[in-house]
Amino acid sequence: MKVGVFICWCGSNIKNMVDVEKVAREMENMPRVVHTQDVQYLCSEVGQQDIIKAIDKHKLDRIVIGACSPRMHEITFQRLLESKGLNPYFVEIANIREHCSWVHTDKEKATIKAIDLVRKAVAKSYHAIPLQSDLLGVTKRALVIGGGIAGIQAAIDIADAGYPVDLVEKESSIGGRMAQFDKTFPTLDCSACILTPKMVEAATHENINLYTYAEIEDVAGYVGNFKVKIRQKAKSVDPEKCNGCGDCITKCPKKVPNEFDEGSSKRKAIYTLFPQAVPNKPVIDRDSCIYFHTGKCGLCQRICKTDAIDYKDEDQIIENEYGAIIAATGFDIKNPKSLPEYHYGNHPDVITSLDLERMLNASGPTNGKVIRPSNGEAPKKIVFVQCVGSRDRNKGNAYCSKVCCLYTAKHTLLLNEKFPGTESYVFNIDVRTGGKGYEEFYERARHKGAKYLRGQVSKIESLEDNENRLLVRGFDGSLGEQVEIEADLVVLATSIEPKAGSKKIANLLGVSTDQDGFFSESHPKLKPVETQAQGIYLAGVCQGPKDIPEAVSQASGASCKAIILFNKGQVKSVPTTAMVNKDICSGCMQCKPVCPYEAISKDYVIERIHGKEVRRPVASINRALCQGCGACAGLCRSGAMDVGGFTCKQIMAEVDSL
Amino acid sequence: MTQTIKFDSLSSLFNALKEVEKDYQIFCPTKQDGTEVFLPLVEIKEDNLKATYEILSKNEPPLFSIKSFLFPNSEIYLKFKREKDSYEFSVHSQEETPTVVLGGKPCDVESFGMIDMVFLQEPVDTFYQQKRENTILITSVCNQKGPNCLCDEFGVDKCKPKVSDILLVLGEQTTQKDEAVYLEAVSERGENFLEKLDKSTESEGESNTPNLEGEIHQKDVEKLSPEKIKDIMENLYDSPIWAEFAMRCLGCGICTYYCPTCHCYDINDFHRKDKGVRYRSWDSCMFSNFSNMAGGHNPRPSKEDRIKNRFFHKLNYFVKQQGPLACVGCGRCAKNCPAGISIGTVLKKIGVGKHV
Amino acid sequence: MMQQNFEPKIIAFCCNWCSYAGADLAGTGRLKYSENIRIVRVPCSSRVEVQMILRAFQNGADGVMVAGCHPGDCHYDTGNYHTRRRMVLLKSLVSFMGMDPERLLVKWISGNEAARFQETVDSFNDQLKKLGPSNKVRDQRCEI
Amino acid sequence: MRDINKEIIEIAQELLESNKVDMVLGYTKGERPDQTFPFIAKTKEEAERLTFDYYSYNSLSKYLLDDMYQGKKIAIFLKGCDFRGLKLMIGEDRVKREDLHLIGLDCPGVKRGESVSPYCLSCRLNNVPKEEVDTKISTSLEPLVERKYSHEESFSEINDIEKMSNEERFEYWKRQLSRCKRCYSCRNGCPVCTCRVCLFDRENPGYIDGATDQLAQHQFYHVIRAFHVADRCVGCGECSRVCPENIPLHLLSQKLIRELEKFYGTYTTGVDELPTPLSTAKANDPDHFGKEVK
Repeated sequence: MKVGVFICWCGSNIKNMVDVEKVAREMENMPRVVHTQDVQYLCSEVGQQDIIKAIDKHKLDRIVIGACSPRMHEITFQRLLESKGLNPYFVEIANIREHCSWVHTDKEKATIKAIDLVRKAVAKSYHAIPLQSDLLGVTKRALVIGGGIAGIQAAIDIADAGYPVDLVEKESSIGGRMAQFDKTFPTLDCSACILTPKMVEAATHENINLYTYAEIEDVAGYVGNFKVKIRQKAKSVDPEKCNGCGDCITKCPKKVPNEFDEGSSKRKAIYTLFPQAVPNKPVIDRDSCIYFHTGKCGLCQRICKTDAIDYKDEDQIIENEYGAIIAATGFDIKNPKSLPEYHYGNHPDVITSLDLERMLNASGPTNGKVIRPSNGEAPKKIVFVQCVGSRDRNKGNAYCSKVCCLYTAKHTLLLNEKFPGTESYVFNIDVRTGGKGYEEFYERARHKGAKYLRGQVSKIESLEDNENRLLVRGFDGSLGEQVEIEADLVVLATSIEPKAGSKKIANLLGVSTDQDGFFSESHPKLKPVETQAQGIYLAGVCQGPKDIPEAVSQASGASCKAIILFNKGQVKSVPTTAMVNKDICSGCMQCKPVCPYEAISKDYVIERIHGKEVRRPVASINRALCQGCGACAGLCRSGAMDVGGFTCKQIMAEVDSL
Repeated sequence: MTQTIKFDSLSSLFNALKEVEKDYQIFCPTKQDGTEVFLPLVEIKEDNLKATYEILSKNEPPLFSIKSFLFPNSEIYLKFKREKDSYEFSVHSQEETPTVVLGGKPCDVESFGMIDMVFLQEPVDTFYQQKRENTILITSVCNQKGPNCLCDEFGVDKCKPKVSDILLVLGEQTTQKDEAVYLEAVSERGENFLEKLDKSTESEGESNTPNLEGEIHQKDVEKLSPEKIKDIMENLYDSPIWAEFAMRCLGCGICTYYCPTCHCYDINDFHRKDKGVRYRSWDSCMFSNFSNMAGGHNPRPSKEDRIKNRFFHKLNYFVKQQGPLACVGCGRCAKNCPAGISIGTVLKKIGVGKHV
Repeated sequence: MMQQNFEPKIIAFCCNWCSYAGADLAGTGRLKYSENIRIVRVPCSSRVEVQMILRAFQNGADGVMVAGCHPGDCHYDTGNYHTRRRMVLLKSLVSFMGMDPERLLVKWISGNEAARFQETVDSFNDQLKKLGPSNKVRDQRCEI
Repeated sequence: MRDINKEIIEIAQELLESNKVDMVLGYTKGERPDQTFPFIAKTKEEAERLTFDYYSYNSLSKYLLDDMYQGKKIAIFLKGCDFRGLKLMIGEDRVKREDLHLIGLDCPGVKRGESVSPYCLSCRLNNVPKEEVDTKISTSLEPLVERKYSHEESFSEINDIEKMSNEERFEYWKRQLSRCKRCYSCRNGCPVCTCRVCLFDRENPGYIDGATDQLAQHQFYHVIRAFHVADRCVGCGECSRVCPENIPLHLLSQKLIRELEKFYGTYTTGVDELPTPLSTAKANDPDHFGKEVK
């Protein structure tokens, strides 16, 4: 065995904090190390050439690299070894950048640590074993979770590429948040006008299969071969028979708050989410329906001409196999009740931006009229409060919700347009207008008379005057003094938060979530749509606050990843799988229940012991299923179970070398 | 010149020993957590003495043989360091101060006679040799046999063992029936030590050891003849009895580790980074990996092979090589084997010996 | 009392998907922490065998850290649940035998929690400085 | 009064004569009255020597794993704890139930020297369930311990050690372990240490070496040994019983059993279904490591 050690400067990134020459020199003392070298940029063409030269010159068969995290460049170097006819798992990487030079300040100590880390890697490399991956087939069918604009876009893209897609939506109609909006910034074109065509396209696309009023029940399997259980909630209306006439809805006696209008209006117990709903067939909300509570009523069934109402309808579990999954679970908005200073809930005229959005919407609760909920009159003076629950850990979320600045500008413009003379005051920390045409849009809003006050609102309270108006106390940074504004209406730009229940989805998918509950992408810069779980991709706000164009482009990106997977038609199995030493294994099968992938099964070996043939049980691994977590190896008492790339010998050698 | 000195009690003996402690490491038997152990004199407190006296007075060897003082369970041979490709070795320095082991029984000390035959013949085991020459054995004699004892059968004189430096006789074992403790030098090393002790105030000075009283020579015991047993064993190589024993055997190392005559060891290197040590530690022929070879072949794969090998070594091979049977009849195997396999049960099985 | 001159040796078994990534992120964010930690990369915290932990102590580690994903976030769904059971047991056994259980730290650190990783390392480091060198479980031959 | 030994012999002889079994695995008297040892009877005559008394502490089931017993029809006498151990082996497919004729005894408890052995105080199954065995014998021997099994009492032994300070505990075990000669009788005697090849017999990677002068090596061995039987222990106490140095090894197992119960509920190995607690882990297990570092 001949080991070559290469220490990367990473320009100054490592060199400034670690004495790379010293590290390289030290490694000469390690057994079997025949070549050491420090290189300016090991990942560069030049650096790679150095390695290749050394391999040829010294006939190296183990390569140890001191550089950045293996999570960064392991693939690069594995490919290099492959190109030289060496097994890719004969390269061992010591992480002396992220884990050393970048996090330490004392060059001497950092160098000692770097030496330890590289020595550790060399010690591990002695025990490296060759590993291969198998090729696995891919089910060329995608699942998209969430029927908002992101989900719709992703589904359409994959479908257009010619692959079947199942689109699962929790509500009774696709459309999501965008369907609630009136206009979109910065173009101010009608949200519905651009969304509905896409909704219809999704519904009618030959490759897209809609599951509305349905939820994800269980996800099993792995990239290319996911097995998913979908719960189709009972609609109580047979979509085949229903012609969507809507008589049942008009006749239904039971009224409940309409979530689509953020509760500012009422809907029936049998309902469609909104007029342009897709599919435009009603469902019965069994929690509010009289029949399901008392067994009486049954009006809808009686008047339905097509006899589509089916009270006996039951939840169904649909099982499907998919090659890729796209999560587009969207967002909720923070309920400002938790921030008493804003008086929300105590005074009807303190509303959220989404409430206003609905009011402005021609098909909304007020048919497009903006009113003071308290008395139905048109407001003259409106105060907008930005960053309600955003950009302040103590008030909710540390992050910026990103879209509020622009939609508030939009609101002031729309008000100014529809109801000339309304005064808009906007309290803001600062205005963020990153994005094409956004700054101009904001300028336009100000030009049209919106008054921006740089400062935060400290308190909102009711003015006990006859019109029951509101007093907004705040700070105006530009004047540098407290200001008080008497307002008819206060609009809170409340923070965007991950959709309720998205955590459950994340767990089902095996995707991790960040500290705010948004799904974690694989790499913040270079893998924004992938997740740590292969074959599962992200689209839209479930990954973090975005505006519509961003969500749409991410959706297309995610769908593209799925399409790539389908085009390849096969995936490489994980090479670092568990391995059984059948000579040692007792076949007790205690490891079986530990395996999350059901990759361990019982097998039998036949042996001759003192001339007698003995048939004894042993564990055996299905390499296609095994993902190499090593839970079995951690459990196995006799150490018969091991994990490629992380064998007991390798880890022990690492530990001993420290 | 001192032959025998008398102490009026065990504690006065210990006080005397304490005075010479600075020149010697002295070990005595006592009880710890209800278990018999040998401790350095310093660690033996007044309230241990009762236990110590019990152990000395009972006609049965202490739990663990004193073999480990001359042949430690594990001891370091040498240390090594690596610089680049050059290695630096240094022999591990041995303990210089002479050791005194008090409380071995005749069977135990006689066992050294056998280990000598192996370790002191060429090539000499210098580690053993050095300890052997540097250790003074104070043997507590017996005046009768314990439940498991086979000393008479194996020709060990429980009153006057051949291998010993000093004999320790308790008054209660003698015609005197008193609390006194007699130390009788039987070797030059012993005499020199006694002289040192004599200078100490505690001793009652010169005296003669009174005669032992008790079942000193068992009449009905026939002394086992090594030759005879060796020959009997010759025909038993393919006998089914070994399988019978093996079926009961747990395959643990108790018999070998507690046997005063077993002397197999294993040599290992322990190293971390660039330095390490080479050391030897006891090994047991009853372990499956004892005879495991690098290639994975094991010439004694089954318990049957191993148990057969052990008793053939004791009752046949050793006789051929050295003369005597490799057993002193201490009875520790009979006492400690969880499955009741002992030299006694084996002898019985092969039809030798009345008592057993 | 804090032994200032004493620098503890920490060996950390880090799950490749969370705590190892968290450590990487700490690097990317240039968060500073003690140099005393040496990270051993494992595919999942459940891969860590009890033997490895004890071996680390034998070899003179003053502290051993096992870091995995937060329960529910395991990249392999259930790995860290097993880690949890094993480590609970190991810790209790170790303390039952009087071998400083606080020298074995088990922590859930996700791939985004760079700050948490940094804080964990530093506080563990301080704690070990207070405890002083570990000599209860160390194989003395390592010093020879 | 019925003579249990007579009964035992008759049963054994019947089984052997009718060729239902090749051998009977039982007990016979040793040299001394306080010695009873494992005994294998292959013939009617040998069966005469079978017996059962307070000193029949050996767990016989472990023998079945040895190649010598492979493929033979064997009748085996079982106390409660032996039965639990055997059940685990059968569950893990190490021995074939159909090859065995189980003879269940309801155990009166066993003695260590003159006193009743401490492990019997924590016995959870002295009476082998009739339906599980092929032959059932109710002993005529007076029970040594009050059979009302009190869960808390069964752990009384470890409470004393838990009361100690950390340092005291360390010193206690240091004293105990430093006596260990690494004879492996605790492992070999244990009815649930059933690995074909034991971790400690592995040369590569070598987990442990014979350096008995190193406390660390003793700790390593005994921690791992206890850990590996943590969720498998049947409380027979063989580990402590066979130890010539009287190291109270069963305390380690008891401690672990109690910890397991405290967090994951009671599990009685050999009675409850497999898998054992360490092969099962649940999302809703109590989490001890979520708290922030101080």
